[in-house]
Amino acid sequence: MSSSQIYEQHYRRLDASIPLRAQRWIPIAREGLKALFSLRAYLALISIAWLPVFVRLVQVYFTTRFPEARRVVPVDDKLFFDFLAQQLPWMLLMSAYAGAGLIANDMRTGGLLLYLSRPLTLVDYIFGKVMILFVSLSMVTMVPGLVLFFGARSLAPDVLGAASHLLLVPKIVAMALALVLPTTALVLVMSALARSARFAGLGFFFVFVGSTVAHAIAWRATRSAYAGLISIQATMRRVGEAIFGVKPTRMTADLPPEYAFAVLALLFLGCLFVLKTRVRAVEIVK
Amino acid sequence: MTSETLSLATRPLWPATKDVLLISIERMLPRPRSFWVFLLLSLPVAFGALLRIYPPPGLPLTGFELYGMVIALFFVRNLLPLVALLFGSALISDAVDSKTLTYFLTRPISRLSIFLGEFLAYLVTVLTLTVPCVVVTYLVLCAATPQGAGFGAPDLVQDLAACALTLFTYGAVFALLGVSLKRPLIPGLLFLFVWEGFVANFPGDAPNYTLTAYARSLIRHRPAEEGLAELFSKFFGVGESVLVLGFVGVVSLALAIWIFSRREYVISS
Amino acid sequence: MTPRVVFKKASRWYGPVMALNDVSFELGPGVYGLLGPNGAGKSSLLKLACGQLRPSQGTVELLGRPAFGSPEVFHSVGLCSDTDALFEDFTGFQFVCALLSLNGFGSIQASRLATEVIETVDLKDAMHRKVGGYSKGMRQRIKLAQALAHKPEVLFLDEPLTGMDPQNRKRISDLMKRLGDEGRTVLVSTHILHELEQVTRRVLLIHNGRVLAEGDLGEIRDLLDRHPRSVRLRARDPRGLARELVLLPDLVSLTLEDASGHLLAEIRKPDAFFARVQELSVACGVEEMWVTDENLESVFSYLVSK
Amino acid sequence: MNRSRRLILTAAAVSALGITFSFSARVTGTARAAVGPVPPEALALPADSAVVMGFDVRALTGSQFYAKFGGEGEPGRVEALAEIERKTGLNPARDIDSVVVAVRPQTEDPKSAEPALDGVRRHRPENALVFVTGRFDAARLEASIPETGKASKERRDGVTIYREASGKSNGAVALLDAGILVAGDTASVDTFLANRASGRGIRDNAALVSLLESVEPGSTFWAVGGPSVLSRVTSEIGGPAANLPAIKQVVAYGHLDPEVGMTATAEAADAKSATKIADVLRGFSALLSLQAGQKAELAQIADSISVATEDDKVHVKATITHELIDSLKKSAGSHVRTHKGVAPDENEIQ
Repeated sequence: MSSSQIYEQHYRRLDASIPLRAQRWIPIAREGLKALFSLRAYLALISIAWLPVFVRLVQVYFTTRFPEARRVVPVDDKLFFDFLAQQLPWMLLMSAYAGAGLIANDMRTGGLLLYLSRPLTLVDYIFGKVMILFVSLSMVTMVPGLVLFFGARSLAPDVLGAASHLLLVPKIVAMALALVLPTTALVLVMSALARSARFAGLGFFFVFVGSTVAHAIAWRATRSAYAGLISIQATMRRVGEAIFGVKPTRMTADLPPEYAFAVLALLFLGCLFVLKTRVRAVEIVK
Repeated sequence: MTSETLSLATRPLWPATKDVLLISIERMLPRPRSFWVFLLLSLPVAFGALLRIYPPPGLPLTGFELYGMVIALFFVRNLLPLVALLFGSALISDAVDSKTLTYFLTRPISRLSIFLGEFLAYLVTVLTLTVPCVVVTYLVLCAATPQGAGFGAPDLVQDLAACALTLFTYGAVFALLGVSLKRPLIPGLLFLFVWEGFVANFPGDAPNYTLTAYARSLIRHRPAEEGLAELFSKFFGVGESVLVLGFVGVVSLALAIWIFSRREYVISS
Repeated sequence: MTPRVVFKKASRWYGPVMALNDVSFELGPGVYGLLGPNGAGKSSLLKLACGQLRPSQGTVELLGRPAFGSPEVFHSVGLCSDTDALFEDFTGFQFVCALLSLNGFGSIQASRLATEVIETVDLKDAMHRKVGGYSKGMRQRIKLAQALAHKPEVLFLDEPLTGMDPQNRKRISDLMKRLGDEGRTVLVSTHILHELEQVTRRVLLIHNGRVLAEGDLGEIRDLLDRHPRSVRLRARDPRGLARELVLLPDLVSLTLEDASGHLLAEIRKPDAFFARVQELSVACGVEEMWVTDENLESVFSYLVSK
Repeated sequence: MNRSRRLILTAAAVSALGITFSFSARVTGTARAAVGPVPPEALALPADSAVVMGFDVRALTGSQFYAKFGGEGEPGRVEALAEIERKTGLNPARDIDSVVVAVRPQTEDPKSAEPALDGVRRHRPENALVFVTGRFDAARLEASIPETGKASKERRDGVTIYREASGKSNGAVALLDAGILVAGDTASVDTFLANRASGRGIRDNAALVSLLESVEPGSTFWAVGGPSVLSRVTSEIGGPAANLPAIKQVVAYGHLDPEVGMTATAEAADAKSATKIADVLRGFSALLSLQAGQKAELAQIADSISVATEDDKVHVKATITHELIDSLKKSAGSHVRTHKGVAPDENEIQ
């Protein structure tokens, strides 16, 4: 019996000699944001979302002229908490507008393959996309929140001028992060799961609104504060309430903020994990 | 090849509509998006089952009251308008996006047939997804309770009609958005959450100009309002609500058909 | 016989962009080629012809009726568009049957016609597979099948051979020829000249939205051959290569670019030139070759400038 | 098209099965379905109700009868309704669908039964519970309550309860949901709410249920009464009725279109008593006929009333056409005009 050489056939790792650049996600984020900022509708959405800042600033100015008005509309931590909480609908709309197509479009058109045929890793790609949405959502939450703070501080130095009030800056940033990070991750997961941007955007709304309504029903049925854990909105609000130290709403009054924070953190990490496993350049057709 | 072509006349409306309907249902219903929507719509079933298996101590509501909350808050007020936005706004624009509209436009059928067929397919699809979820939710929450499953049977049928009307009206409105705008999602969401969400709970006559105020009036056994809605929400008679929703739906459909019939769709590679 | 497709001074613009400018022609039975470079206005012309667009000016008639807003003509018209769009979740058979049902055929008749046309385009083995899983060539063929299935009198085929292998190209080209011979009107758009040569000699030349010429393909071929084409070459031994190429009879000029080491040749008979380069490739170390103007664009520029 | 067809058929089958199951549960009585004209939601009315009556306001306002006669009204009444609407946002004709009233016998409460200042011990009116379905503007209703007395608001298990706390009376109003309102004395309202939570109620009173089930479906107005209250009614009315034999139970119902029709069946103690009651009624009818000379319409009314006995039961049927009511109204109007400033004739039927 004669024997012949059998070659083991397998894929071999390519040892690229040129090291990868350090901040490889930057071009993805930069180009994505550039494309968004060139859209009039995007700018319009941001502009509308900034209107409440001016309304609040007028409110603060009013209280400096008529200090007795502060009894009705006090300039305190709650002002900034309420402001951020009220920015939520704009953040959701921005998520659907700017985030729904971020991955879905790439996966539908094969654009992902183009990205990954460059010296980029999947993590770079995802991080770049996360940054696009993070910046967009911060533009309607954190940035206006900080502008409101510094604007209010300069308008009412007697109320917000003390150095201790500078603590509001990390508070605003922390609550904005609690709003923006889980939302960013969730929108990107929906975008990765759906092939159409429209479906991704609506899917995100389905999950967000669905969890809020489910909470409303569960709360009415059980009157248990822990029902709040099923609502993304309620957990965000509870975390915000804890950060700013404001009185919680009756639906979540007894919900420990640590639990709410844990839910948001789990949501964020879970979404990142799904993103990592789901985003593939090549779809296996069975 | 012998010519088997038919005489040169546009096909009659209903047979053509039926053929479009059959194709469109097949393209709408057995799709992953329908599956996900069905999963979301059947959440109350899981919720109800959980409550029945592990009833929380001192549950203050009867099964029928819980069902009332689910149908009013979950279905009619929130999820069904979203379902209508998802499927309704996609009616023609999905075919434009997927570039398959040309297949319909190059057949001997009127554009009215195409639109009606697609809209009927939408209705069949969303009702196929919604109706079993509502019925099963009702059974899970009400069967074998002191009141029994028969207690609210007429309400169940009335609620199904309310769901159908809600889906019809919102679907028509979003179909109108879909044929008029390139990106109907954000305007649709603005309509649902800014207009419908806030204005329905404004004082005075403001709720008269929202659809949700009429849709929620259709649920006779709705739960008591809470929060802002408790102060301001307005309810209308069933007849008035049906009339208004029907009227808005029909007018939106007519407008959508008019726009679709006149519009050119430039579909290119 | 009355012409089936009639363009009378038809123009079409999208906003400020003119896609088609004052086009007039008539098509009777037979196969016609619509030839033009990318962006010439071929697709717009086809869309106007099959009623997907309204002419901004002038008229377009299909089977004696205005093409836009006359859905009844589609009993006798088929379109294979250039978009790669199908009902992805349908099988090939279901896809063709569904569209036949829209033409008013009952299910039995639709099944028969669908099977027949699927055999014609050689997709019988894959007819019960989802079109979402079809290869590019198969997708193209099923698109063609739906356009042919109801046996239309007028067929508009937009780039019908894209993505097909040579065997199927031949099969479909033969089919188009046969349809023309049967007395149907077939308008085939393409930017690849030799694809047309296999099917028809009657062509409409379109460029920048204007019909430049309407006539026999042979004349256009001649025009092309009279128009010298430029070829750029890079070789290890450019001087040696130049020495050999100068001997070719149809060479118009040969330039050696010292700075880059490239050779620039202007030729009249490209086939002979390419064969010779092939022979010399090893000896002279030909590394790269670009045909700098072998696209229709340059031919048309040439025609326009004439 | 097989996949979608399968899905549609499955959905249809599940839905049809579910609906059929619900309705069969209703029919076979395993469920708390409506009892006669009493809607399921009102079944929590106290089991000890002696008289239950109801009015289908929707049917009334939609009737030709209402179209003919309902629009007219004394200016004072219209103003009063407008005032109610202004305060509560409630327009009864528009917002109320149906009303069910349950009258309970007075509970023996020593405090409430104390003699009045004049030392005479009087019968207090029966406890009554009014169950209303319709559309209520909760916010305006609430706003209107403090104007009429001191009221406390309480929310319990999704139900808003307003209790009058003035001390003069002990009324309560409960807004069960946006479509159901229950009002009455505090004890009855509490009983209703407790029944609602426990699933008890009017079904526990088998006698009343059988009476309710004999009401003709679709009646615009109806009333049933059991012995506990009725036995006292005749004696308390006084006058000629005091001599009537006691009525054990009564079922009455009627409609308004195309003519006003009413059917009442009273059950007396025995056949003899029944005949006596019938005779009194026939006498009343004869009295009307006698006055036909003065008013022709009275004869028509007398003709429209038929009285029959069947063992211990008395059946009374009356049918009055809209035209007859119209002419009665007209003649009454002219009569009042003729005798301006003079008290109406004692024979006049208002």
